[in-house]
Formats: sequence, C-alpha cells, structure tokens
Amino acid sequence: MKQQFFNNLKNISHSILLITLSILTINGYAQETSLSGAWVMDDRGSWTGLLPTNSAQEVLAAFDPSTGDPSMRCVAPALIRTAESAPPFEIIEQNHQILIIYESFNVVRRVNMDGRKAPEWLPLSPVGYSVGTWQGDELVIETTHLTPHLLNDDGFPFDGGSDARIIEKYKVTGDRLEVEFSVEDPTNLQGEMATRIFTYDRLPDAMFFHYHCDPLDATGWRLPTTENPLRDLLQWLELRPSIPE
Amino acid sequence: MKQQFFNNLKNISHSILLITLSILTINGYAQETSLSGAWVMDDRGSWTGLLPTNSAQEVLAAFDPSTGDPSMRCVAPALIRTAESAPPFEIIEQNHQILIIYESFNVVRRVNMDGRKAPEWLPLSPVGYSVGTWQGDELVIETTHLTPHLLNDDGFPFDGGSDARIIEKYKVTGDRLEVEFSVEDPTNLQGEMATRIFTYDRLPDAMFFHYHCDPLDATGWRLPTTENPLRDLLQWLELRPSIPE
Amino acid sequence: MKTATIGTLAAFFVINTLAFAHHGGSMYPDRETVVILEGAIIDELLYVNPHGRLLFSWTDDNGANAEWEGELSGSTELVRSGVFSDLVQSGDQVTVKGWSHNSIPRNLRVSSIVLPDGREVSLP
Amino acid sequence: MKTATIGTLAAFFVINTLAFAHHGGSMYPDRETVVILEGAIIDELLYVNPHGRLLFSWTDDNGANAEWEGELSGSTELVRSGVFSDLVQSGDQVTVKGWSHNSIPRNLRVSSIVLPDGREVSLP
Repeated sequence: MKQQFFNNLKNISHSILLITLSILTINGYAQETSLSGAWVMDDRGSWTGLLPTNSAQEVLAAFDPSTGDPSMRCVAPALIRTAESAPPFEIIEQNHQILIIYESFNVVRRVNMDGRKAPEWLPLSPVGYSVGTWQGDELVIETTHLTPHLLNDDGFPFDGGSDARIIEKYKVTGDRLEVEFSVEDPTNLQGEMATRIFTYDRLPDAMFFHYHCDPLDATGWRLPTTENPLRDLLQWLELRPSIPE
Repeated sequence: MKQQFFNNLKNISHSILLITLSILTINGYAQETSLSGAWVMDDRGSWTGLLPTNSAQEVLAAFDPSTGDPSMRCVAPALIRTAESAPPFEIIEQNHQILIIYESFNVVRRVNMDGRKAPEWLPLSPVGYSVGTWQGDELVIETTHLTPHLLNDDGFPFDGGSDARIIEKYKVTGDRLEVEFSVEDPTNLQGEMATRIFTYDRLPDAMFFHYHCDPLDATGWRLPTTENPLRDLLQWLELRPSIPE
Repeated sequence: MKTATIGTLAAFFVINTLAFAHHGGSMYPDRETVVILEGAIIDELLYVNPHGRLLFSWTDDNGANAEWEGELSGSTELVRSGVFSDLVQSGDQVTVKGWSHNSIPRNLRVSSIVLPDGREVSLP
Repeated sequence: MKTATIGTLAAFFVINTLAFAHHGGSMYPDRETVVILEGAIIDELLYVNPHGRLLFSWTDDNGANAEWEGELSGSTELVRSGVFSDLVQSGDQVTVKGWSHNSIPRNLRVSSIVLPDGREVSLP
C-alpha cells in the first residue's frame, strides 16, 4: 500500500518535472545564462601583473621545461595551465557542487557550493580546494590548498600553501564564457595580484575523449641535453625510486 | 516586456522545480533507486570464466608488473581494474549522458544515453566508447573501442579493438549498488565470456581527492631486477623517446 | 628486543582484505602469515600514488642490519583513512607488521605500525 | 627540388595562434617565419599526448642529410581536427612546414604537411 503510494507519487512528480524542464528550456532561456555544458577556448588573453620577485626571477632563470614541467611526463598541470589548454571542458551544475571536467589531462575539479570549508588536515593538491559563491549571475571561486606549481610555460612559480590563493570569476553572456583568474602569491609576485582573462565559446554536441598520456612515450620528457650525457643520465635516474637489492 | 515574461516564467518554474524536488525526496525515495551519488567498494567478488586461451597463457607467463602494468607509472588502468580500486567514484545522471567519475587515476567515463553511436574514426582508448540503455531499473552499458589492456593484476590480457567488448549492468537496491562486468574477447578467453560482480555502498557526504600521481615518484615502477642490470637499464631507456643530438 | 615474529591472524585479515587500494594483493598472496619487525628504524615515508612506500632498516637477532621496503596504499587512500604524511619521522623506532612479497626479499605489504608512543596504527 | 624556404605569412598565423594544444608556444616564439622543408622523408608519426611528434629526415641543397623532429598537438587535439594516426606512413615524401625551436636545432613546431598526393593538411 505504502509502496503503491510512492509509485504514484513518483509518476506524478516525474510529470511535473518534465513540465518544469520544458518550461525552463523554452526559447533556450535556461541554456543562455547557464554555465552548464561544454566550452572551448576562444581567446587566451595575456597576463597582467605577472611581475616576479627576486626569488621568482631566480627560479625562472633556472627553469628547464624538459625536467621542470611535470606535464611533459603526463602529470596534470595545475589550474591555470589546464584552463589554458586547447581541448574543451565541461561544467556540470549540481546543488552541492559544480563540477569542472577538463579533457586535458582528465582534470576533475569539484567546486563546493554548500559552504563546506576545507578540513584542517586536507593535503595540498594541483587542483586545491575550491569554494564557490554566486555574486549576481557571476560565479566566484576561491581556491586554496594548492601545491606549488607553474603559472605559465616559462616556469613562473606559484607558491601554493596557505598564503597563496587563486580567485576565478565565471560569467556567461549567451554562448560566451569569460573567466578571470586572479593569483595572490606574496612569495613570487611583486604586486598584490596577477590576472588573466580567458574567453570560451559554447560547444554544442561536444564529444570528449579520454586523455591518454603515457610517460614512456610522452614527447618532451627527456634528459637535459648538456655536454655530459652520462652524468645527466645518472642524475635523472636518481630522481626515480631506488631499486632494492 | 519579453524579458520580464521570461523572468516571471523562470521564477514560477523554479518554484515548481523546488516543489518537485521536495516531493521526490520525501522519505528518500528518489535516492533509494537512483544511481546518482558517491559509491565505495564493498565486495570485489571474483572472476568466473577467466580461462586463458593458449596465446593468453603465454602473455600471462611472461608478465612482469614492474614493466607491463602501466598503472605503476601513473597511467590509468582500464575499466575493470579502475572499478576494482578502493577509492570511491561518483555517478552523475544527465539526460544525454551518465558520467562515472572515479577518484582512482582521475578516470572520467561518459556513457551516451541518447543513442549516439561511436563515429567510425574514433580511436581506441582505455575507457572506450560506452552506450547505456535502461532495462527496467537496470542500467546496461556496452563498451567498445577499448585499447588492449589488463583484466587483473596478474596481467590477464584483454584484446581491445573491434571483436572485444565489455558489458556492465548496474542495479541499485537501497544503499547498495551491484555492478556485473561481462567480458567478451575471443582472442584471450576460452569460453564465450568472463564475468565478475562488484558491490558498492552508497557514501553520503563523500569527499573526493585529486589523484596526484607522478611517474618520478611512483613506487613499483622500476627496472626489472635480473642478473644483468646494465642490459636492463639500456633496454628500459630504449622504451623512452630518443634524444636528438 | 628485535624479534621477527610470524603470527597467524586469519580473522583479522578477513576484515582487511579490501584494504588493497590498487592492486588486489597478488604480489602479497599470503595474508595469513604476518611478519612482525620490532625495533625497525624509519628512513622515509613516501606519501604518493599509486602506492605509498615505507623505507626502513631492521637488525636481526644476529646483529645483521639491512634495508627493508614496505608497500602502503596510495596517498589518497591514506588520507581518507586519517593516515597523514607526518605519521612517522626519519629515525623513529617502530614495529612494522606486514605480509611478505612473493618474490622480492625484505619487501612487505605493511598492515600496521606500532609508533614510538605505543599506539598501533592500522594501514588501509 | 629540396629547398628550405623562409616565408612570412603573418595573416595565416593569427588564425592559428590558438592551435597550441598544450604549451603556449614559448619554445617556438617566432611564428612569423615559416620554415619549409621540401622532400622530407617520414620516419615515424608518434600519435600521443601531451604532444605528438613527427620524425623525419631531410637533405639540404649541399646533399647533407639529417634527422629532424617536429612537434604536433596532442593526439586528442589531432583527433578533434580530423587528423588521424594514418596521416603519413614511413617512407612518404612530404613537405613539412613549421616554426623553429628557440634552442634545439632541427626541431620545428609543425604547422602543416603537404602529403604525397599534393594535399596540404593544416595541423592544429
């Protein structure tokens, strides 16, 4: 009897839900203001305020992409270099979280929308811990708990940890998404922050691919080519776990 | 005027949607039958019918996990070994697709629910191309376009390509999810198919982590420890891209 | 003081069978025989995926010292179990318990560690 | 027959600026100067992420032959652009166009290939 009641209720509410969804999609209104869906790079913009401190300048000068850029060996780069990549990404809005799934390096981000703060014990990671809030029709995401990583391909360092954070602002106008990244990192940035704006186009009927990346065949991941390849080889092997006898 | 109309419509439909969602969640009914949400391994079950052909037997005998298992160097294993892992996964149901997002190796699967078939040109991948259909309250997923991969840690080979496929059946009972995997692979399986059933528990308020894996510090990825380490070293280096002069 | 004990704790292992985060444990097939290494000295805890690793040295009753290696679950599973990267420090004297590798000598799948303060921490 | 031509095609490159799938092209900063290698012989196309790679040899006007390396977008971007792993075969004679690496000699960021049948394929 109880089961029957709930089955009826389920059928009724399914009908209401269908009507609701039909209304929401009249004239494409829901889609026009929604972040949900697939997006692909339109304009990469350029950095404003990316002025290195002295210590950052030293890191930049010593940077060698073949050893210093983890993405060359198939390790996902962090937030901004992922957002900068050419493959599309998908945004899925739920009540408690907004998912941002980049095809590039299969990076999955979960933006907490229920106000849940990062637990004290949370380890740092390349995607960090993100909390989102709506300010009007703009989604603002604050990300902390980031590991040290690169802000660009030249090796500009981001410090991660507790003093550094990244703020994103997402705004949709029709089929165009604008994302402003603001980076706060007193260790590496001369000014208060560096910013960069990307714009993306909506990609209807997007097809996503698995990002297969095997360090054995990844290009670009090589020994530094210096005058002493044997020394470099040994140095490189030292980076790998030792082999117990 | 038109804008005002749609704003009103939006408000009204939001209210209906809220009511609908309230009805659906009475007594947790919606959740009890829904795949949506986070799941964690309860029981790994064991293989039935995993009988190797002669050629598969040869592959198994030669298998060395330190070089033959890509996951040891941070490359995502394919479907079944990902589903077998201890970290939880999340299912998100949408109209056109069902997403299965494993924490393990950040594996994202997209199950097409709109009947869209794989295009002819689609390359093979470790997650393949998945088409889902509902048979009653059971979700059936057929996956093709898989790359050759391992079915277990002992190195049992799966052929991939056009003759091999994997069928999954998902069924939720309360807070328990049962997933049956059936593997068809005439090259490697003596019988018509091999099957394995996993059960998972619903994980409320799950927190997901980024799966950071760097081949430089991944354990288990080593030179095979034989009697001739120098030869092994050279053999291993040969697997890597050559260094142009 | 430094005694390697072999115990049989079948009931315990039923509970822990699912703890293998990544590979099903085929390289550590004998989970009924637990190796107990008292007085092990921690070298390093590698808190990484797909598997963590515990490097330590241990001296047997004859005074022979050797390096050992313990395999752990990956770091995401360790986090989820409340085991963090500061679990042990280099130089800590601990008891390491685990199951032997089927071919690599002095390699264990670590099941628990008894910390310097006497607490025993089960590892997922 | 085998001529390395340096051309300036600024308008073309504005369109293709976004083609860099992974790194922004800082290792190939000069995109206004295109290197054109006629009569290149394909060795291998590595159809992988994060970057594909084209290995080929080329003989200059003095008859000196050398191995060259071309960087491509990653395989997922190539697929999306309709460029598949069977684009070229070992031994094919093609024309390779691209931009020079800022430090590695005989290394190009490939912008297009003229296939044996004369079709020119733009690469993302």
